[in-house]
Amino acid sequence: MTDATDKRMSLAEASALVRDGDTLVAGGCCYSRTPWAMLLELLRAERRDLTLARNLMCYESELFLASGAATKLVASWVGIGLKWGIPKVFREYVERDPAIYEEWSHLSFGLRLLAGSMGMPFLPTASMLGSDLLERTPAVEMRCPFTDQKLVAVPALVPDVALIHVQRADPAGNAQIDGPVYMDVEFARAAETVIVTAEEIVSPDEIVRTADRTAIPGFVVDAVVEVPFGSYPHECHGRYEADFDHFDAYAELVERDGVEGVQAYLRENVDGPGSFAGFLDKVGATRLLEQTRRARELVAA
Amino acid sequence: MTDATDKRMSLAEASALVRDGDTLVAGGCCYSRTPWAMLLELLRAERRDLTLARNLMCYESELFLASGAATKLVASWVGIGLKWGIPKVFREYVERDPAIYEEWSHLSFGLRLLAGSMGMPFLPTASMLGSDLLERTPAVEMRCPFTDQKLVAVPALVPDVALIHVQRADPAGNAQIDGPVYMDVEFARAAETVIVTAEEIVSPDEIVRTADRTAIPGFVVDAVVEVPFGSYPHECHGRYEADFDHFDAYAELVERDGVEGVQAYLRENVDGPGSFAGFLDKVGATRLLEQTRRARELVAA
Amino acid sequence: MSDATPVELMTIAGSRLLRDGRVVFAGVGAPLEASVLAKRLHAPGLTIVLEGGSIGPRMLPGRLPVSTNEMRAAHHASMLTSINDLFLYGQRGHYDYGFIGAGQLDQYGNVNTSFIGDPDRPKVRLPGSGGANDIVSSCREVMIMTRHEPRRFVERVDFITSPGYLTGPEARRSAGLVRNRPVAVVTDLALLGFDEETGRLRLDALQPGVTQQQVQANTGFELLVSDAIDELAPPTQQELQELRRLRDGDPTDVPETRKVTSAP
Amino acid sequence: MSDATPVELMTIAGSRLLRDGRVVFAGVGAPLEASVLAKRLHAPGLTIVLEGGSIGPRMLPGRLPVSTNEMRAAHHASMLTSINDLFLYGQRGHYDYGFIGAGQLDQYGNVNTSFIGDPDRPKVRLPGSGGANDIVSSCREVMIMTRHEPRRFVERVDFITSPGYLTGPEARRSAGLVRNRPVAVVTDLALLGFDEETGRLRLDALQPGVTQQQVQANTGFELLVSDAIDELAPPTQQELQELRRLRDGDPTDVPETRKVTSAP
Repeated sequence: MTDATDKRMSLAEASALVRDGDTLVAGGCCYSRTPWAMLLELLRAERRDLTLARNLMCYESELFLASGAATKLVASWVGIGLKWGIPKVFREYVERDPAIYEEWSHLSFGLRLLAGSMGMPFLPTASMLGSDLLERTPAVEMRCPFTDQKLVAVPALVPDVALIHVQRADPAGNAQIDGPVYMDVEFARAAETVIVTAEEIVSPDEIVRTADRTAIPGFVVDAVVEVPFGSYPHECHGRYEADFDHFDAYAELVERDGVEGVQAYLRENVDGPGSFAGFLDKVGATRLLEQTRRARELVAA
Repeated sequence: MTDATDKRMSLAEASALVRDGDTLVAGGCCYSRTPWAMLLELLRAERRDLTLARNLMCYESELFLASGAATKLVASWVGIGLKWGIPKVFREYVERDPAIYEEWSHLSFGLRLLAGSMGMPFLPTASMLGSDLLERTPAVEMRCPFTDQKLVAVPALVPDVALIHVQRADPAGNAQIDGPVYMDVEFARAAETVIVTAEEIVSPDEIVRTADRTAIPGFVVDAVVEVPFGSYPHECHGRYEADFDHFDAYAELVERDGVEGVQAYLRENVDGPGSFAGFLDKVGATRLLEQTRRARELVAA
Repeated sequence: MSDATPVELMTIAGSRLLRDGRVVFAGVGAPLEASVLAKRLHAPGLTIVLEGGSIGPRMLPGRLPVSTNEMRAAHHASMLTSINDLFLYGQRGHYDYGFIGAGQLDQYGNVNTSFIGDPDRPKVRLPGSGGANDIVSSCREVMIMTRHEPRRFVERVDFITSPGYLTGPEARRSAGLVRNRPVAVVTDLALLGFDEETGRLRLDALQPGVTQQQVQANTGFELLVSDAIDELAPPTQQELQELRRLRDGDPTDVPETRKVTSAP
Repeated sequence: MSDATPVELMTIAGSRLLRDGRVVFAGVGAPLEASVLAKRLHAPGLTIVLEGGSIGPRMLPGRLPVSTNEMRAAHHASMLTSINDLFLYGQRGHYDYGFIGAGQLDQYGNVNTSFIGDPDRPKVRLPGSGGANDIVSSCREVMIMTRHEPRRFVERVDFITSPGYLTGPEARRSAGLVRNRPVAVVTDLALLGFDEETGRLRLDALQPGVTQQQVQANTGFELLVSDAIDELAPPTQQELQELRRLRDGDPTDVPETRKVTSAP
């Protein structure tokens, strides 16, 4: 391997690839395989004026709004999960200024990134036809040039940076994903810059042995960071289950204290520990091991 | 498993799902993972007026033309491989009547199937712009509704039947592919009827254990046939290498005898043996084992 | 089984609508529970698909997913794929049923999960479409499951997140929604269908012991009424036990449908 | 190395054009051999991609592929994907070089691999585009490699399978081909570039010992000529040995570039 293809760096170094004003897309889905460590690193680096795009968004939505990092969210749904409902502070922000949350249908959102990843400025779909969503997005109606049927054209989304968390990658960025791939492949292909965090960095030979499992080719990747438990307290398929107790505590805090609850959460989990490793220490080994045990119960056939 | 989800049958039973006049798409690519056993079975069943579509077509092109099974070919390239050049009888047929071979660029062909698999009547591309291919296909130029840039719209292709050969499938048709997937997933998703032949039929539990490797879901599949060496003399990734000696002999025969050479090949390899198993017996175990040994040399990391 | 809760009544009624050998795209919560129940009881060949990319999962009792994309939603699936592909199978027409919940819906089956009040100055911002809009725009037969309350059943939704018949079948057709249609709304009080001519909701059957008046009183618009209103059969003991086991039950308990898959 | 064959001369000259750390989409045959040679000699970080879905393969000496989609083309790849995805990475702009062969090409770099003669009554039907049209429509810098013969270098191709400059840069732009451009044609006699103003082929450098007159005599149209024509350096012993080992060599021999990947 040449130096040119070794893209390993630290979270802090990778965060320098994100500039104020960028449009970011974060992989995974809701509380699954979220690039949580990288998201927290951007909060720590105090990036500003970001647009955060994610198909189903969890409570990173309100961390980014309340910290002042993001000024706009693009998604098809924002909520922590069935049990906890819609994040309260997010709601407050959006009810004050509905324009900061641009809502798409789930597939329409995905097709915007698929268009970007195909190098096309748009893609057609049957979603959003007849709905009020259509009027509040840049999507437009169009006719098929062959059948004349009515369709919706969604414009490509080409994010400045994609943040992707995977189970394994080699130093050049060839990345493999276990379980559902969500929209990560489209995100990585569409974005101008791609930051991959991985549960483990493996040798190129390990990737070669299972090349038909590689989801993201190294040539689209700009940074590779090894971050075990990099999605925690969200889940990572096959590795650890989401920490619902952590969500419960967060939801309770925010229910009680609103924006100040979010600030308190950030102080305790981002600024206080000073690093993601520090955050994991705070969580403690016992808890991390328990979450990995629970994951094994679910993926064992 | 219920009877409803057990789709196992014989090659002959599966061939009854193909009707005269159908448009077929055959998976794999050129001489790789071709559904060869199923293609020969259709010749044996004397189907007629077929349109055979395949992105890169090997000498099944002239078997289908010379036997009278196909009256039209749709592809981006027809040839046996660099070493053997363009099939001679195919050339004779097409030079007599150029309309029987509809030529697309490789990606345009693939996007027609991707459109079909997405349930969309068309997809946009930058391929074929400025070329003479554009005028000889139903593709049309269009403008992006957002950027006004010039693009090509390719119409969806929804085949009547897709023939797909895979390494493994369960009785319900959940199918897994080792190595490159070529266009098989798009073919299977787009087609009205899907016939899967598999090197081996495995238990549903084996599929479940590696669910993120499943390429084709059972609900699109209509028939599952276990056919070891089902691509032979073409290759099957990780299982056996293509039999270039067989290709040499074929090419020599056709070079010498033209259409009659093709007829002789069919008599010897299709009608004579009477079944695909009979054909494999004719090839002989020694040869099959040698081809599997050669495949292991290539896939071992 | 008089001790069934309203949500249980609704879930069990929903499960009975799903036929064997079909494919159902289910939303998380009650639609998913109804689908799992159907698969365990009368439709072993039903394929469940979930938004996060999970095809054919079987739920571990006591470990139902809280979101459609998490590990518990992927448990024992035959295929785990991308979200776009999961939806595009639907847009291609491969899904027989689309089964969703609804925050607010109107007499034409239009669903709102975006805004209560004026979208530009909303009283309440709801979570958004998620996959609901895509499901109702593509799955062949669309079914909606929701508690039957006046605040949910409104004359006209504040915002159409997921279109039903819009203002009628012609409006739906001319909007381009020509591939599929809404067919049923299942609630804790009733089973509703859609009138073919007007596209309006029609009372087809009552949950056990519920009266037509009760249903109308809990509906914020005038319901059409079928010529012959059925009464739904009460939940059987088996249905109720199985549903409860699913939610709270012993996760190490291997379901029947899983056992028989071990040999081809 | 005076014993280099014309094809070897051409292949080695082609390999030198490829820079380290880039991505090349190579056609099977000489372009692939040039790419593999570059990777083994001066560009270890070059990523080769092949039409059949193979990303980053390393060829086993003596087992070069005869088609871009077979196992030998997938050997030691880092990623094996679908054909559409392989091409769409190109359409997205991820490939630095597109490197193809040509049956017939003209003064604007337009390539014909479809018909000799009138397409409606062809004298010869050629195999077709394959991926060539897509490669020249998407890869940032397009390079063509072919033997230098008058029957190949024609004033105007009978059929444009894969567009070069069409009739000039403005024609190319207005056809919508705005993302990329043809940059070089490598032959056994010369290295040719394209004149920026007219889009016509221009003689930039000669293979060792070849004269400008020889090149023109083997070209079926008038070539533009660079102000300062270079002479290409002759193949080094290392280049020639490596190329021959690739074609005929010991397949059990592990190349340098492979050894060093064993530890991260």
